[in-house]
This record gives sequence, structure tokens and C-alpha cells, in this order.
Amino acid sequence: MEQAEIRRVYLLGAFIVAAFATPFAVGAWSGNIFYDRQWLMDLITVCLNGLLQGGVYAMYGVGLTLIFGVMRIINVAHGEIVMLGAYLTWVLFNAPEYLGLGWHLDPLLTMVITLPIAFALGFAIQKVLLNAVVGGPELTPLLITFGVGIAMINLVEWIFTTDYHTIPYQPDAFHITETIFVGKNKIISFAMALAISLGVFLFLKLHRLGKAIRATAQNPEVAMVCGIDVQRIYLVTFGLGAALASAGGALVSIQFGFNPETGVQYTVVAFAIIVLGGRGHYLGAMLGAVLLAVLENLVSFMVPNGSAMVEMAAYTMIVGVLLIRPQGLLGVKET
Amino acid sequence: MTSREHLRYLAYLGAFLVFLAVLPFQIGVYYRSFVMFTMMWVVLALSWNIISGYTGYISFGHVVFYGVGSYASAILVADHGWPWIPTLLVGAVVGLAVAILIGYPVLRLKGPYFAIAMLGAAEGTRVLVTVWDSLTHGGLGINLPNVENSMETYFAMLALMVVTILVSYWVGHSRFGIRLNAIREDELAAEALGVNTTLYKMAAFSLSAVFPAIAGGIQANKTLYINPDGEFLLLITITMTLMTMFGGKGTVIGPIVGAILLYLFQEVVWVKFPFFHLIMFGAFLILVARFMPRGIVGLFIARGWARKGMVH
Amino acid sequence: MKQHIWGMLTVLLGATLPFSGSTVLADHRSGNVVLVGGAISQTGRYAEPAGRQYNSVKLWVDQVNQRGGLLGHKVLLTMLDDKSDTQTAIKLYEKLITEDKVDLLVGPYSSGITDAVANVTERYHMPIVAYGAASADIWERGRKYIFAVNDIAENYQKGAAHLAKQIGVKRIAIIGEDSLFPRMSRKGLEQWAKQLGLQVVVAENYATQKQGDYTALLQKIKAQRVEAIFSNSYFDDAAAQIRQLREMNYDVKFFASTVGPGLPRFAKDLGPTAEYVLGFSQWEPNLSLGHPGMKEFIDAYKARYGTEPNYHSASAYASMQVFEAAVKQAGSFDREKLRDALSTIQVRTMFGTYKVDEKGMTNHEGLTFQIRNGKRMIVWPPHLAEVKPILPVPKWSER
Amino acid sequence: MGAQPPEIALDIRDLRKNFGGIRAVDGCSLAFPRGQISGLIGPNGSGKTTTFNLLTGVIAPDSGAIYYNGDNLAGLKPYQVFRKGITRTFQITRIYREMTVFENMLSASRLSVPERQGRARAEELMAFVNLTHLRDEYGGNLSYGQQKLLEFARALMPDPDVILLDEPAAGINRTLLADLLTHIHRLQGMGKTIVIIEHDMNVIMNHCAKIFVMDYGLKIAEGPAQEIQRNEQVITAYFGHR
Repeated sequence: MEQAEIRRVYLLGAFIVAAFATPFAVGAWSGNIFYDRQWLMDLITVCLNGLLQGGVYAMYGVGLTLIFGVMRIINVAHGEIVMLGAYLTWVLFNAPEYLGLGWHLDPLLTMVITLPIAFALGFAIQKVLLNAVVGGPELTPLLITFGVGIAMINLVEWIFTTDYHTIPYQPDAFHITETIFVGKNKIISFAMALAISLGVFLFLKLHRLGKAIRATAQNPEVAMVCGIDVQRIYLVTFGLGAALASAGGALVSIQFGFNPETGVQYTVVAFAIIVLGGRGHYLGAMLGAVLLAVLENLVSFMVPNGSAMVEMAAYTMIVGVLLIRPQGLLGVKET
Repeated sequence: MTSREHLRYLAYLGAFLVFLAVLPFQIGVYYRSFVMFTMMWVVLALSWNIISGYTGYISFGHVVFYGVGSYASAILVADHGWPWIPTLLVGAVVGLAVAILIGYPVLRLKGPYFAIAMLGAAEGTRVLVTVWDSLTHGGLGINLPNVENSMETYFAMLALMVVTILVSYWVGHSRFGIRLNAIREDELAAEALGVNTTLYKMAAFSLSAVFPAIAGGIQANKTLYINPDGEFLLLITITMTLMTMFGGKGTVIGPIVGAILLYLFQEVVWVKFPFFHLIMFGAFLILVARFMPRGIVGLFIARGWARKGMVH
Repeated sequence: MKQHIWGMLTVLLGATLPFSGSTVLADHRSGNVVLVGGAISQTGRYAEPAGRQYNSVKLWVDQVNQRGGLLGHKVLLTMLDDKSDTQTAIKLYEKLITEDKVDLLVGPYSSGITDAVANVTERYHMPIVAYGAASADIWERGRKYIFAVNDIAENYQKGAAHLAKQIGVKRIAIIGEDSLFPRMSRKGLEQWAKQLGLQVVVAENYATQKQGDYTALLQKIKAQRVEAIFSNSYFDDAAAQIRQLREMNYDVKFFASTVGPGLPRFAKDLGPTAEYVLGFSQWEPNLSLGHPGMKEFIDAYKARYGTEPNYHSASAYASMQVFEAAVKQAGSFDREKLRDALSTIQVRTMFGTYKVDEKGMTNHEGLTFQIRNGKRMIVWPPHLAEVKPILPVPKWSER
Repeated sequence: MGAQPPEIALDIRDLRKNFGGIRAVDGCSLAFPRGQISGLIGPNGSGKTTTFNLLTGVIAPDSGAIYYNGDNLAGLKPYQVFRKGITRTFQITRIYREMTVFENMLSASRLSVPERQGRARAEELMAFVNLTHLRDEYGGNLSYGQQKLLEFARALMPDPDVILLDEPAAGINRTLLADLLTHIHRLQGMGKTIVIIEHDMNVIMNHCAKIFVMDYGLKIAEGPAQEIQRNEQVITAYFGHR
């Protein structure tokens, strides 16, 4: 590694340490830190919640990082696919009741149906709209995916109105110790996200198609020479990305409220994650997601008016990391 | 191009100007603001075109300049009792300052990373404006003193549009513009062929920031109410992008035609269909991006009605 | 080529000219009609409550036409969509007044949009009844042409604050979205807290489009040993917060929200989690309130839209009743006469009695309710209370 | 300031550049004679193009100096080198594909020259390389050979004193090559210094007054064609040990 490269890695480390130190400093200064055991437990709970949330972030962040990594396309509609996933889950959750059966479908079980749908949707978007513009100027896919996103928002709004929905799934507290509680739904979501992420990770590492995807991400020309059908890899990649986003949507639906316009915040989070982790870097994205989620929670917990500044954490991360080391935490420098 | 051709275009512009100068006296308040907003979109599209159309750096957060311009103006008018016209100049200076602050680091990034960083910068500024309550009144927004100023804002916007068109015309027909284009085509080659790319990008970025800042100020004084979510809306960036793409990016006439047609269409036809009109907007965005990379001007070129390139 | 384009431009702009000519005034519209117009959020984030208001306006228009119209004129309604966007609303109201020349103007939804639109209506001396707004700010600016039907935002937490005092709560937290209405509600609550001796230990706004995870904020509140949480919230944030309180196993003495719990879906979607939440309502479809015409309105609304009206529907309908009375009183659609009528008349509507002070504000009094077995039961003010509130609410572990 | 003999246009001294541990240029010293055509050859990966990139500021050297008219060019930005009167072409042509031929030409015009004069020079040079008929065509629509010519003509726009040509003969046909070589000789006749990287040995041996040979980032030989052809080291570098 070059001298300058090493300097940048250190600088990035310092930046992240500073980002994490800031809420503590502000908290101490503004009297939001109490030096007792109870507060320490609260702090642990907050970090734990961040970790759990980070798991879900990671899952749809990985989806975007796959798409960006393989095709260098900025998919601005990623959050909208998350939103769509939440709606699909909600519809299936309620479907038996509307049919007069009087029971609900388990939201986790619905993934068996929603993920293939999302995969097919992503596949179709890539096939019809994006395959022809991969490798061209970045503006084209940017506009196309934004167009897809805005059409999706309004289509969903037209069908389901702008009402908020939520699925009251496993709403109780999970006792970790006497004083530390987290939501059961959060634990379940995290476990689910971890399982799915791990599955995709193993797929990429071990399966022939997964290896082909990684090869394409590294160098499409070489991949093509090696007999990989790059166009098909693109389709699978976008499908996979969409499926991951939609799985994220299912997990969002059992934790939070959602409406057609909530997608954009997930897009931003996913952007922050891929920038933090590095283009196309799977483990980097997971690390970035957890860092981001914990940081957000710390800001909200200790900074006065912190919940208004949560978004700031994501944007500071995006701009700061891009300026210091555009390839992110674990990414490799592009040539 | 010969100077006679320059003169001919100037004559067209003059005739157009006379028409626009007489127009507001013939029409009511609503249509006056309608034309005013059309001109605003022309300004925004042309400005976006200067950085993104010519240099190819996709400013995916260009609304930030519009936002800070409108906030600078509104704060001075509402909280400090300034008359509104001088606040536009302050807005321009603030826009310029923000452009330098953002541009200096961010313009070193390339391709998608620049776009993402601009998005982050714009959205981050929105949050900052929201949180900085003591200055901006946060989510409350700012109410400006209630006056009927459709005539004044019309002429302010007209003047701004004329300046923007003239500057764009100069950019589009000078070696400055060609060199910006060279950066878009091949930054490394441009640098090796004598273009101080850092300086040129910075100049183009600053230039493209000033006009939206002023336009934002005028808009704030016409609308008389602004809030962070409205002034820093991502959709505004997308709309300027779409207008420029639709007309033809990297040309002078393209963004003008794109802005006028699209705004007209949007306001006259699409608003009639709630829900559908944004679905149509999305579909239109896809179609333009996918099938009209050179926009309307490109179609003209393909049919041989227009010459290729920007200088002749 | 460029010649063509400039020519095209001129033609296009010229084409807008013919639209602009008419200067004929409204009263003498052909076909014996009066035009009632407005813009309301048919799409966007306010579409749900705004839609309920639009429903009521449509209902009133049909009913008034069956009754023979306004002063013998058939009523024609033109309702545009502001996309929940303030600037669009401003443009549309300018258009409605100066181009469409509507005779009666009906309001938009949300305090923020109403405040901005009031600038336009004030400029053109167009009277308007603000059924979609509640922030006192709107009337504090010395406006003469805007009238209120609702209790003000500053009073939304008044009942809950009094209940807190009753059960001996000391330390409270106030949280809410960072926009006009929740901030006004916060402002009012801070005054009530001062008056009642409640100590505000945390007061925070959060961004309008937040992720939905308030755990860290609630944890911060918990660390400050807060006893009752006042949340100036809509549906999504209120729902997320109450769910997360449960996940954290954080037992507050009560959780009071403003708009969210008043929406029927709240109790339905959240089920047992929503129990005992305090909420605010301007009006309830509850005949014990005893306003004239309530039953007829509720029945007609239910028959047409298949759902019970809530207070959003009711305040819009009441505003139209007020307009109808004012037009009768004024005997014309003249803007100034209409304004004078609106500022002086007293009307008994199905929403309550309409009578405004010199600022244009009413003394309509809101209600605080508690969700009990999925139903909204009025618990404050005492003289209207249906049940005695269960406070402090049961611990999560005991439910 | 290093003393520089007047007959030397570009004097490279002990130039070094490492890429992550690989020594691309390893203490190389080259002296290109003024007003002559010089050739720079060597096997693939010997550091020729890197030397050009170092000369023109595309990458900055780790150490060493490049003297030109008494100034040290090392560490200057590409546009600064350009302004000193040194221009280049690229191994794979880098013309602006979405700009017309004329715009390609004009982009390299010096700003100190009035626009009218710049336009005139562009027309002149387009005529010089026979591209006038394609004046308003997009660069991307030209054939590869035409693109090479365009790039060559574009490099002449600022009326440079030193012209660096990176594989001018690659990918163009015989006729065009003959044309190009005629142009190059005409430029030399005007007193320009020309340096050519080329794999086509015919071009190098028949047209270069002096030839420099690089291998593994080092200069291993220099001299006129006949000398180089007989140099053992050069033969070893190209063909390995026999």
C-alpha cells in the first residue's frame, strides 16, 4: 500500500472515532449523561438496539451494494422496493382476514411469497429498463430508477392511500437482564436479517452463480472473456438486490409504521451504508450498517434535540467518508 | 460562428424580451405568476446544465443553492426588515459561498460518488436548516410580510432569466464551454491538453449555483412562505435534471425548451390527474432517460434540422 | 433550427393569453350557479384526514343543492389537489381567486398550509373558514378574513395536562414532529405545564420524515425518570412510540398523543398496545355531546362513505354550515358583506356553537379521550366525561 | 536549476516512480535532442508510457528532475506542462467523442490567443491532416485512423515546441501512416522536438535520429539506429538470452 493510502486509512479511522465521540462529548456537556449504573444500562440498551437495527440496515444495504458493485448503477428506487416489501407483507398478513378466515398470515412466513415477487420485479426492471444502459453515463440509470421509484410511490398511494400501516407482531419486551429490555420483534428481525444475509453471503462465496457475480463486480470484461453471461448476471443481481430490499421491508413492517412515502429514508440509509462499507464490499456493508445504526442511536440518546439530527449522522458519514476515502472502509481503490 | 449569427440570436432574444415585458400587463395575477414560475424553471434548468450538462458532473443536490438562496432572502426580509431586492444579492453571495464550501472538496470525486455526495450535501443542508432553529425557525418555516408583488417578482425573474440565458449563451459559444465539455468527455485528456480542470469545474459549479440562489430568493418573496422540506425538495433537483435532459443537455436552447414545455405540460395537463400525474412523471422520466439521451435538440440533429456541436 | 424553436416558444406563450381576458365578476355567472372552490391534499402525506374533510364538503354540496342551493343558485364545487405541498396550495388559491373567480373559498388541510394560504386570501379579501387548521398563530397575525371553527393547537394537550396534575405527575416529557402544528401544541402545553406546576424535563422535536425508531429518544426520557409522555404526534410516530414503550417495558403513568389516537385505525392496528392511550379530539360521533343535527350528519356520512365520521369530517361539515348561514345573513356573495356576517353571526352547528372573537377565533372546546377496549371514551372536560379515566395506566407486565 | 545544454530540449535526470512496490521508472535519465525526432522503445512494461505520463504531469514522480528550457517540470500539473509548450497524444486515442472535430481542435487552443485566431488555426490544422470535410462530425463517429489524426492535429493546436507521440502508428493503415510520417517530418523541419514511442521498428529505425531503449524502468541504451540494432543489451531485453 502506498504511503498516502495508509494515511487515508488512519484518517478515516480518526473520522469515525470522532463521529462516535461527538455524541458523548455533547451529552456530557449538556447534562444528558449520568454517571451511575442505571444510565450505563440505558446506554447498553441503546447500543444493543442500534446493533439490532444495524442488522436490518445491513440486509437491504447489502442489496444496494450488490447492485452498485456489479453494475455501478445508483439505484434510487431501493427504498421504494423496501416500502413495497412492507406493503406486500401487510397485504398477505391481512389477506386471510379479508377472505373471512379470521386469522393472519405470519409476516415472516410471507417472505416465501414476497421475496420471489420482489426478485421477479427486480429482474424485470433490470431487463426492460436498465440492462441497455449499464456502463453508460451514470445519469441515465439515476433518472430511470428515480422514475421507477416515483411511479411506484404513487401507484401504491393510489391503491392503498397515504395511510400509515403497521403490523403488531410480537410487541412485547424481551428481558435480557433485569434492567435491559429490547423488543421481541427487533430480536426476531435481527435474527432473520442475519440468516438471510448469511445465506446470500454463502451463495456469493460458494455457489457458481455467486462466484460469477463477484467476478463480474471485479471486472465485467474479464468475466465476459471467461464465458460468464454478464447480462444474465446483471438480471440476477438486481433481482437479488430487490429481494433483499423487500425482505428489509418485511422486517420494517413488523417494527415500524410505513406508508408509500417512507421509502426515501431507507434509500438514504442504504447509500450511507455502501459509501461507508465500500462499493460492492459485502462485509464492509454489514460493518457500515452496524456502525451507522449505533451512531444514530447514540446521537438520539445523548444529543439535545438529537432525534432531529439523526439524519445528519448518515449525511455526515456519506460526505465525510467520500472525501477521505471514496472506496470506503474496506473497499479497494478503483483504477 | 460569425458575429452576424450572434446578432441574429440577440435579435430573437430582444423580440422575445419585448413580448415578455408587455405580457404581464395583459394578463391576470395567476398567469403572471405562472409565466414567472416558467421563467424560474428556465433559470434552474439552465443553471443545472452549466455544471452537469457541460462538465458531466451530475449535481444530484442542486436544489441546495435554491434553498439557501430562498432562506437567505426570507430571513433578511422577515426577521430584519430588509427590502427584498437587495436580499437577492445576499442570496447570490450565500449561494456562491455554499458552492465553494461544497464544491472545493466534493468536485474531486468522480462519477456516481460525486452524485451521492451532492445528494448527501443537499439533504444534510436541509437537516441543518431545520435544526438551526434560532436562525431559520426550523420546521415552522418563515412567513414573509404579506404583499402583492406579482409584477415586481415577474420582472425580477425576467431580468434573472435574461442574464442566465446570456451567460449560458456565452458558456455555450466560448472556449470556456468547450473546455467544460472536454472535462465531461475525458477529464485526464482535458488536463493534459491545457485545461486546469480543478479551476474550470469550480468556476462552472459556482456559476451554476448563483442563479438558483437568486431564483430561490425571488420565489420566496412571491410565495411568502417557505419551509425546509419545501425548499430542499429532491424533486426540484430531479425536475431541473429532467427538463435539461428533455430539451437537450449541454446546449443552450435545450434547457430553455425543456423547461417551458415540461412546466407547461405539468401545470396544464398533469395536475388534472392526482396520483396519475406523478406516475406519468415517473414514466416520462424513464422514457426521456432511456430513449432521448440528447433530448429534443438531439432529435433535431438526427433529422438534420440542426448542426452538431455547440460552436460552429 | 433555432428559429423554429423561438417561433414555437412565442406561440406557446401567446397561447396562454386568451385564458386571461375575462374580467366578468362572479355573482352573475351564467346558468345560475355559484362556484365553491378550494384546494386540499388529495395526495401526499395529509391525504387521509384531508380526504375526510373533502368528503364532508362534497356531502354538504349535494345536500345544499337538494335544499335549493345557496340564495337560489346551484352550487358547483371545484376542488383541486395541493399534493400536501404548501407552495402548490398557494399557487392554486391564487388561481382560484384571480382566474376561476370562485364565489366561496373553502380551506386546505393542515395548519402549515392554511397559514400560508391565508396570505393569499387576505390579499384578495376573500373570507375563509379554516376547518383544517388549529394553530393560534394563524389568527395572531392580525388577519381579517380567516375564521376558526376548531379549538386551537395550544389546547390539544390541555386535558391531558390537567389529568397529569390530578394524579400527581411531576416530571413530564414533550416530544413532537418539527412542524407548525405539533410545535404550537408544544408551546401551549409548556404554558399549561408552567401553570399546573409540571416540570418539563425533556422537550424535543424530531424530523418530519423519520425512520420510525424512537427507542433511543424514549430511553433518554427514561433516563430522566419521566413519569408522563406528551407526544404531539400524528399516526405513524404515535404508533411507533407506544409500541416501543412496550418493547422497552417502560411504565409511564400515561402516554398522551394529539392526532394519532383519534384516527380509527390506531386502536384497530395496535390492538392491546393502544389501550389506555390518551388522545385529543375536536369532536366525537357521540350523541351525548348534544349538538343539533349530529345524528343526521353521522347517518348521512356513514350512508355515503361507509365509515363513521371523525372530527376532521365534522369540522369541515360545520364550516360549510357556517358558510351557509353567513351567506343567508349577508344576502349576497360579496366578499366584504360575507366577512362581516362571518365575524358577527352565531350559528349552532352539529360541531358546536360558532361565534368568533375580534381575531376570528372561536371558543370551541376540544375533548380528551382514553382508548378503552378499542373505543375512544371521553374523559375530559369533566362535564362531558363518559367514563372515569384509568390513571396511572396499568404496568405493561400486568396487562 | 540544473545546467542544461542548449542542444537538449528535454533533460530527464534520475527519474523514479514506484507503484505500490513496483518500480515503473527506476532512476532513468534521458536527454532528448532539440529539433530532432527521437524514439523511445522497449519491451512491454518497460516504463515508456509511464515516462510520458511523468513528463506531462499526469502522474507525479517520486524523485528526479525534468529540465526544460531551464525549468524543472517535475511535479507540475498536466495543464502547466501544456502551457510550457509540450503536448502529447495517447497510446489509445483520447479524443472527445461527443464533441465535433472542430470543437476537439478548439478545446486545445491557448486562451492567450484571441478566439478568431484560434479558430483560424483549427481550420488550418484540420486542412493539414485532411479532416476539413469532417469538421462538424462527432469525434466518436470517426474511424480509428481519423481519430488518430485528429488527436495528432489537436496536439499541434497550441503550436508546441515539443510533441510527444505515444504509438502513433498503432492501428492505422499504411497510407495513413505514410501521411502521418510526412507530417512529422514537416514539423521537425519547422524546428520542433518530437519524441515517439513506437513498437513498429520500421518507423523507429527509419525516422528517428536518436533512439532510447528502456527496460525495467531503466535506460539500457541510446544512440542512432545502427548502433541500437547491434546493441547486445537491447537484443537481450527484447528476445531474452539466446
